[in-house]
Amino acid sequence: MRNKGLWFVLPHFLGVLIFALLPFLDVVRRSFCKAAGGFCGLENYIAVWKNEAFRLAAGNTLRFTLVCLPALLLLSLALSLLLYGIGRGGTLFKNVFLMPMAIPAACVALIWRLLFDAGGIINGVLAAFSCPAVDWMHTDSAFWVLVCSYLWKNTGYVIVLWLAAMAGIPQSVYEAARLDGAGRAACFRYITLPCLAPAAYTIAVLSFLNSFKVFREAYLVAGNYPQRSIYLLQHVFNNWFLDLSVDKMAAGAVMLALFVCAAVWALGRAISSGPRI
Amino acid sequence: MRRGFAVFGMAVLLAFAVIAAAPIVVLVTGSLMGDVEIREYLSPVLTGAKGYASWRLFPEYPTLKNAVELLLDSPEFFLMFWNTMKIAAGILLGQLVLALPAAWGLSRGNFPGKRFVYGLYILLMVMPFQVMMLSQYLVLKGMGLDNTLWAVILPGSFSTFSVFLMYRFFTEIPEEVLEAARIDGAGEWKIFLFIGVPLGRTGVTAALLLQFLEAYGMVEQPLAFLKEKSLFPLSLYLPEISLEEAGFAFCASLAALLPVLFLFLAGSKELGEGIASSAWKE
Amino acid sequence: MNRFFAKGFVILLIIFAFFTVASRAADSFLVAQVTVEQPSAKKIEHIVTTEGTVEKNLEIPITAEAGLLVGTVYVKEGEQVEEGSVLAQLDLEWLKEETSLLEDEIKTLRMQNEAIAHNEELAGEERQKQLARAKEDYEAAAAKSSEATERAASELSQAKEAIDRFEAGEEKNAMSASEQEEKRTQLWQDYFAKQQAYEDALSGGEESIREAQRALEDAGEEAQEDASREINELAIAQKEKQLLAYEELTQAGGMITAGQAGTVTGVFVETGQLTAETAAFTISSREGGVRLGAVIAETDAAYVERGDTVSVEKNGKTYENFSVTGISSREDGSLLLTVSAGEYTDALQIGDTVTLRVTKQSELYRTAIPLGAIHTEQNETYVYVAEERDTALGTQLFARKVKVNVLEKNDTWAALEEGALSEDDWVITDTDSYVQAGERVRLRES
Amino acid sequence: MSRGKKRKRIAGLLLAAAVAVVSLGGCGANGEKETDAGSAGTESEVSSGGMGRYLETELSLPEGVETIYALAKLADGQAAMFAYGGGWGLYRSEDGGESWAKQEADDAKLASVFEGYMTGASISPDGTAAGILVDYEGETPVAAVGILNPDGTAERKELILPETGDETDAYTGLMQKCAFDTAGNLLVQNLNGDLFSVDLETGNCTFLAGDSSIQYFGVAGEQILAVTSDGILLFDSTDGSSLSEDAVLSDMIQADSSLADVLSDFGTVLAFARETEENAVFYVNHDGLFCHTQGGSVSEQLINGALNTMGDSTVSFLNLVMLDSEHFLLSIIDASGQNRLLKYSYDAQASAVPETELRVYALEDSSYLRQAVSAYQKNHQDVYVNLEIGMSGGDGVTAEDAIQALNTDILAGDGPDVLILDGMPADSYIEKGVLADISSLVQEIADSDGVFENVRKAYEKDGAIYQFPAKFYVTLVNGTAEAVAAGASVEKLASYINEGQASLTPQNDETLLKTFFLADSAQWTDEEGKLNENIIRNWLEQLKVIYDAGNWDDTQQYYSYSGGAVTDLLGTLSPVSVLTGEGEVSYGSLVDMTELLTLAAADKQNGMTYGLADSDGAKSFVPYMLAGISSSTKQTEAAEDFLRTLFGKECGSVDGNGFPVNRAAYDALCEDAQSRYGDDEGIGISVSTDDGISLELNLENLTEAETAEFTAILEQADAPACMDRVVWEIVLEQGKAVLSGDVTAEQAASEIMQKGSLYLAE
Repeated sequence: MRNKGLWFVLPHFLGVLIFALLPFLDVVRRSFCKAAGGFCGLENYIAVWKNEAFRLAAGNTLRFTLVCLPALLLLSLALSLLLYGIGRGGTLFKNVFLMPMAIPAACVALIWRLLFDAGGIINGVLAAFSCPAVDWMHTDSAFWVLVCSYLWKNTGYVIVLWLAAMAGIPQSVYEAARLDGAGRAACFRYITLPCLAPAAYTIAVLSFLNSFKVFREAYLVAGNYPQRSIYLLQHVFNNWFLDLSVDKMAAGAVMLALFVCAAVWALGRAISSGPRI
Repeated sequence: MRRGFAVFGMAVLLAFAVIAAAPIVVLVTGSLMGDVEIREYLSPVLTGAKGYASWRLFPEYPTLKNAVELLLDSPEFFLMFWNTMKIAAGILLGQLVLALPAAWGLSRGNFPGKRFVYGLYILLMVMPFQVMMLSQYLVLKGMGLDNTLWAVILPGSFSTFSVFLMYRFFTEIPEEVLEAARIDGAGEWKIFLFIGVPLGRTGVTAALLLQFLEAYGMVEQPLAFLKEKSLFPLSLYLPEISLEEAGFAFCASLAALLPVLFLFLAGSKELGEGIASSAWKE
Repeated sequence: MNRFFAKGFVILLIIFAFFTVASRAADSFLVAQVTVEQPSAKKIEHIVTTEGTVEKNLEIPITAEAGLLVGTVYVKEGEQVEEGSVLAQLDLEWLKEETSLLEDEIKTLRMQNEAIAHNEELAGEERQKQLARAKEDYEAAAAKSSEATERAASELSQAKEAIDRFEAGEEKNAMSASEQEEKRTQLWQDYFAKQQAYEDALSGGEESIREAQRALEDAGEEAQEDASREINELAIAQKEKQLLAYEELTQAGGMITAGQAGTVTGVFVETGQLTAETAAFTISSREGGVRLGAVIAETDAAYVERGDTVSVEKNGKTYENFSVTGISSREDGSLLLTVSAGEYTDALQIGDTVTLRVTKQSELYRTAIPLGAIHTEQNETYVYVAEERDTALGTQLFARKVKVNVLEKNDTWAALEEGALSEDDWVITDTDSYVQAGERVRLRES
Repeated sequence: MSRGKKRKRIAGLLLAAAVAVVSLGGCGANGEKETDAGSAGTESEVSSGGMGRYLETELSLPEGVETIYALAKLADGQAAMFAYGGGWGLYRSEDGGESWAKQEADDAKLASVFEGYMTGASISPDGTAAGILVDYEGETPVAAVGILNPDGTAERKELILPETGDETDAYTGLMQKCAFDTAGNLLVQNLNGDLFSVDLETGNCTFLAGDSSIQYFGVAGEQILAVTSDGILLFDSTDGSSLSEDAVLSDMIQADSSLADVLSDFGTVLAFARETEENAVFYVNHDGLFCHTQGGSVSEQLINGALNTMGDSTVSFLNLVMLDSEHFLLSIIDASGQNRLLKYSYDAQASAVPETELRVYALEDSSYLRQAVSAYQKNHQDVYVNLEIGMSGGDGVTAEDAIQALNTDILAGDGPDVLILDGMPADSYIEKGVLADISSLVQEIADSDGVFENVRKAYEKDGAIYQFPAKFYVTLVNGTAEAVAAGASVEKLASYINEGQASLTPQNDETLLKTFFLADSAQWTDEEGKLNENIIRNWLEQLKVIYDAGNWDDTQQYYSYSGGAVTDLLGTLSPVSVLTGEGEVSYGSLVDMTELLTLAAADKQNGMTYGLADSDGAKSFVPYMLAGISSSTKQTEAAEDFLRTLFGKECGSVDGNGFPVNRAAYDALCEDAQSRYGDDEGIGISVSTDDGISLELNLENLTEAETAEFTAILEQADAPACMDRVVWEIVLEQGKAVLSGDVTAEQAASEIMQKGSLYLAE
């Protein structure tokens, strides 16, 4: 077949070339030379790899992703299954679940401080039940605060995507399965799950990207130097930029990019072992 | 037992619905409260006084002061709102005109290097903004676009994220439908416009809504590329309102929230329908 | 598209558009409108205006020789006199005695002077002689000392030659070693002796010259100036003047006459009293120009000094070059200003009320601003400066508070100390509503 | 599809299209509106059209010349100057003033001819120079004219004034100004405003015209322009007949009466050029140089005074000479009384607005910075200073955002020229080579004005200086002798306060933390920059002890800064509270002479003393207004000039915000403090504390000894306090928690260690 579809992609590709690829190549170039200019090979990479702050941040980010992604997928799947069952009333619930996504970051930060501050509302409730107040933001519990805010913001949206995927499964398949005497669980395991697999990949990648967005709220509330457990990669990049150490930042970014691509590629292969990646 | 299961399901849903809606409720009630009342509830957080913050669902002395102050006394809010709308509309248009066909081209067409381009898009999609900021700024400055709204709109409209999303939904469309149209002699563009887009409506809407949301809440890009305050979008105005004027902050957040919410809810119906079902109806 | 929310979205956009315009209008309504001005280099003018009355014409004092007995006084206060009319008459005999007394005094003083002059001359000759003698001694000493040194010098050189000759000559090898040795020591001893003599002569000579010089200086000094001669001469001159006045009076028959026409405003002598240095009579005459009295508040005192120029204004017409002649303080703390004019103006009659204006200029100040711009708050003075700042709505004007301290001010201008403001700051001089630091302001639609 | 649906879709599309158009149009317009990064031009937009401007250059005076008595253009086009410098001399220049040749003359003869006080001089077109000499000894002043002919011969003629009939108001011989007109007649004006023309052979003067309100006069062509306080009177210079008044010139005087002033040593605010083209009068004042054709309704501005020394209001003008329509010579007297010669030549290419722009960036606004900018701008009219304030307050931009934007500019290559580094990551800037070495500049200032060597050494890193403060201050301990001794370290102070039941003067927790942080932070990090945990823990514990001993109520804000964007520093040392007994010891910073006077007065009254808080060995000072030059600047010369002004004596000697590092400025401040209350024995101010005790504090001039003692303390401080904003914020957060008892010192210290080392590790 002649190269069908090239004309569709070309204009967009040109734009991407200028505004995304060029900067990325510039970042790669910077990662190989010293801040004050001059080529220095892998020196930056070694420096970044040995940098204690970077290792801590990478660890935190990895831990955050491994905790949040599965939690988000499972929670939203469960809720979407419940919603699927209800049918008519579901749209109201769906709309309510979508609301968090619409709230701008600044308001989220505002509310976050009201809830989780040392003298915040949650501690007030805890005190009412006479359990010890937790200094949320200054202890390791800050990590869970971060996870909760991530789940709160993204669950609604992911539920909608799950519903969209489920709606894609024709009813006839279910009737056939019930005829053969499959129970609810069997239906779910053998029909719903496999059909949802491709959608799962999309949602996983989507949610992974949104996990970067949560940095914005963390920055607004806890500033440049938050508690150790929520010290993410973006904090490191930000602080390096403030210190003009652009070379280390570039090197760190390139390493992050390679790692994430590998992960996405692996995820793609694992979930949809079919031709489509 | 089945009844029990349904009731339990409903309870869980309700709980999560409450959690999801709670912040908006706080915003609404907060914007109706006077500063004195708010300070009374939130003083532990605002000024680090002793005791714990508390909240009331129905304000004791509801006043419209904040609303008036927002609507009449702060012209910069609206100026910034229109800036945000310009940015968001510009990016949406860019996406519609450029990203949509690109996604279709990537998912349906087959030309050499297609997989390479797709992999590249994923790579670029992943990079956090802080890293790319400096290099993008240099490119924009080279083109003389810095300190204009274009500096935020153009990179936004070429974001590879929405292409990836739409690509995923376009791959769902069964090949047979396309073959049938080709046999009827439809040209590539016609197929794309009258079959591809309608069938992938869910993916397109999802992508555009997410993109709108991203553009609406953008913070780093304007901060880096826009120097002049008269170009600043709303997202830079909100954090600026300190907690002292908490009431005003709630009201402003609510006002910033409503347009996005309406658009979201308007689009959510499309999201709900599955692709297959819409295919049968046609 | 869910129609309900789509419509909602559009409505929202319209509402926002409406409020964009409404809030812009509302905002511009609230903002204070100000007028601004740049600081300029100016001299602070202090103008003190006050009401004054033309009290009386200029009084001229008539003085008579002091210490004379008054015979009869012809005039009383308020009487109109012509030029030359008699005011009082002195007791002639008393006058004669006084004059003769005066003459004797002058004579004695003169004699004293002559005596002093005489013995001064003697002293002068005496001194001349000593001077001449000292000079001679000096020359003699100098000559003598130079001879002695020359002689010593020649002997010294001879001794030197003798040694040289001895060394070079054959005489030496004729003698035995010991004789040579002895001869040589003898010659050297002689040489040293001569050298010693030469030095003595030199210093001796200097010694004598120095003594002679000192003697010369002593002689040369002037005799101690005794000032008594000058004092006497002064006294003589002064007495002669007094004598002249006495003679004039006696020729005029001891009459004290009025220097010019006018009304007698003061009589300070009585019959049988001695006249004093101060004025015997004061006559206010029209030609003498005008005297005004005016009261000014204590605060203005700082700006009025003796000799300032004053402009006097009476129903529209102004008269220049009046000047302040006296300032005296009064019980209630205010000050009485006496102003008098050089040339005569008939327009100003006694008793008219006029306005006086004293203008005084300070030195040139580099930054001066209108007084309205200064604000004070518990001993801290500051001004507001309108400053352009880049905000969301484009560049707008904001009020910035700048601390200043005022060096000098009058009722319209204030001069500031250097450094706080520069020439191109826009100082807010007045506003239609309350201005606060950091608040937005707008230029008044003039 | 049903019609309903179609209509709905079209509506949707229309909507989308409408929104798009609005936005595109909107931002399209935005795209074109090119708003360059620099802010809009300053208010005084130069009106003199697009291109072409008169450039000002300062000419060097002939060797030895101090005072320019007369400047003129000769008939043969040469410029001539009659000046005094060790001896009188007439100098000629062919090249429009660049180089001067002295006409030889018998100096001794000249000295005798021009003996006496010269009140004015002028040079006639044919080259004869005439000077008016007045001797005041006798009761009636007698004037004479000294004449130096072109051939070098010179003679002196008594001025014979015409008889006026009556003896009383004869013309006064007090001659004030003289000038030759283009026809070569010498005109003279006396103090009463009478104008005479002088016959050079005989010296007798014929009366031309006179008006008592004439202050001084200029000559244009054959016209006398007599300046009075409310206008200009015109007379013909040959016969003195009065000509019709020129409204434009008179209005100018009425608009600004100071133009009529004769300033010190006879410079004037207004000067006329003798040369005229088609009866046009050229004159110069502080607004610039104007050409006014008589009978015309307006004066055309040739040179805009705001852009060069003409605009400087402290300058007064002597002579204006028009060499040709494109070159002017102007002799002036500047504020310090020095005679200078300026040349203005027209350059068609030079752009109307000053083209060199100097960008100065500072995080926060400050009155000191604004003063320095206006002082610099005044002396460098051709450079436009663009002051960029990072956090311009009010709109909540945080320091990080400002620094991020600045870093982007720097990395993109168009960073500012001068950086005020207070609150900025100066060390990383130095590490990355962003700052240029200014040690030569500092050395230059050290040679001219002298510099505090201890401060200089503190900022010298292997021979180079990258950042340097304009002002600095130290932390002092005020109290009894043992208290001062105890001030040596936090432990000693704490134990002193604890046993002696003494307490610190009242202050809130933040001020206490800040003061001790500035004093002690210099020695928290060891060589490789690692934070030392137990030093910090100990520090926190001692502070807790001190804070509890004081038990002041926290809510009261002791040191609130005054409103307005610009906040000046306030010393936290409060000797007055020690005087009134609110606290036995006071520990804090002292930032200006007024506070030193108060301290000296209080100590004298209550017998206390003060010393440097040297926190066991590390005597630290706090820099203010740290500045550096960007290494990538293209305006190195203008930037260095700006730093010279910033560190200079003029700015430094304004009291406040710390003590000037510039030694000359510091000495000037000391003198002022020693003579502030004039000769009387000082002023008494009544001081009352909040619980009503009112005391009389007698402020007196500082004595020599007191100043020397304080200077010695200033010289002891040898290390700058840690000015790192991030470390301070972490310490402040944890410190407050410790002081309020929520957290123990160990927890706080470990928290500080965690975050601090994270920050330092990056």
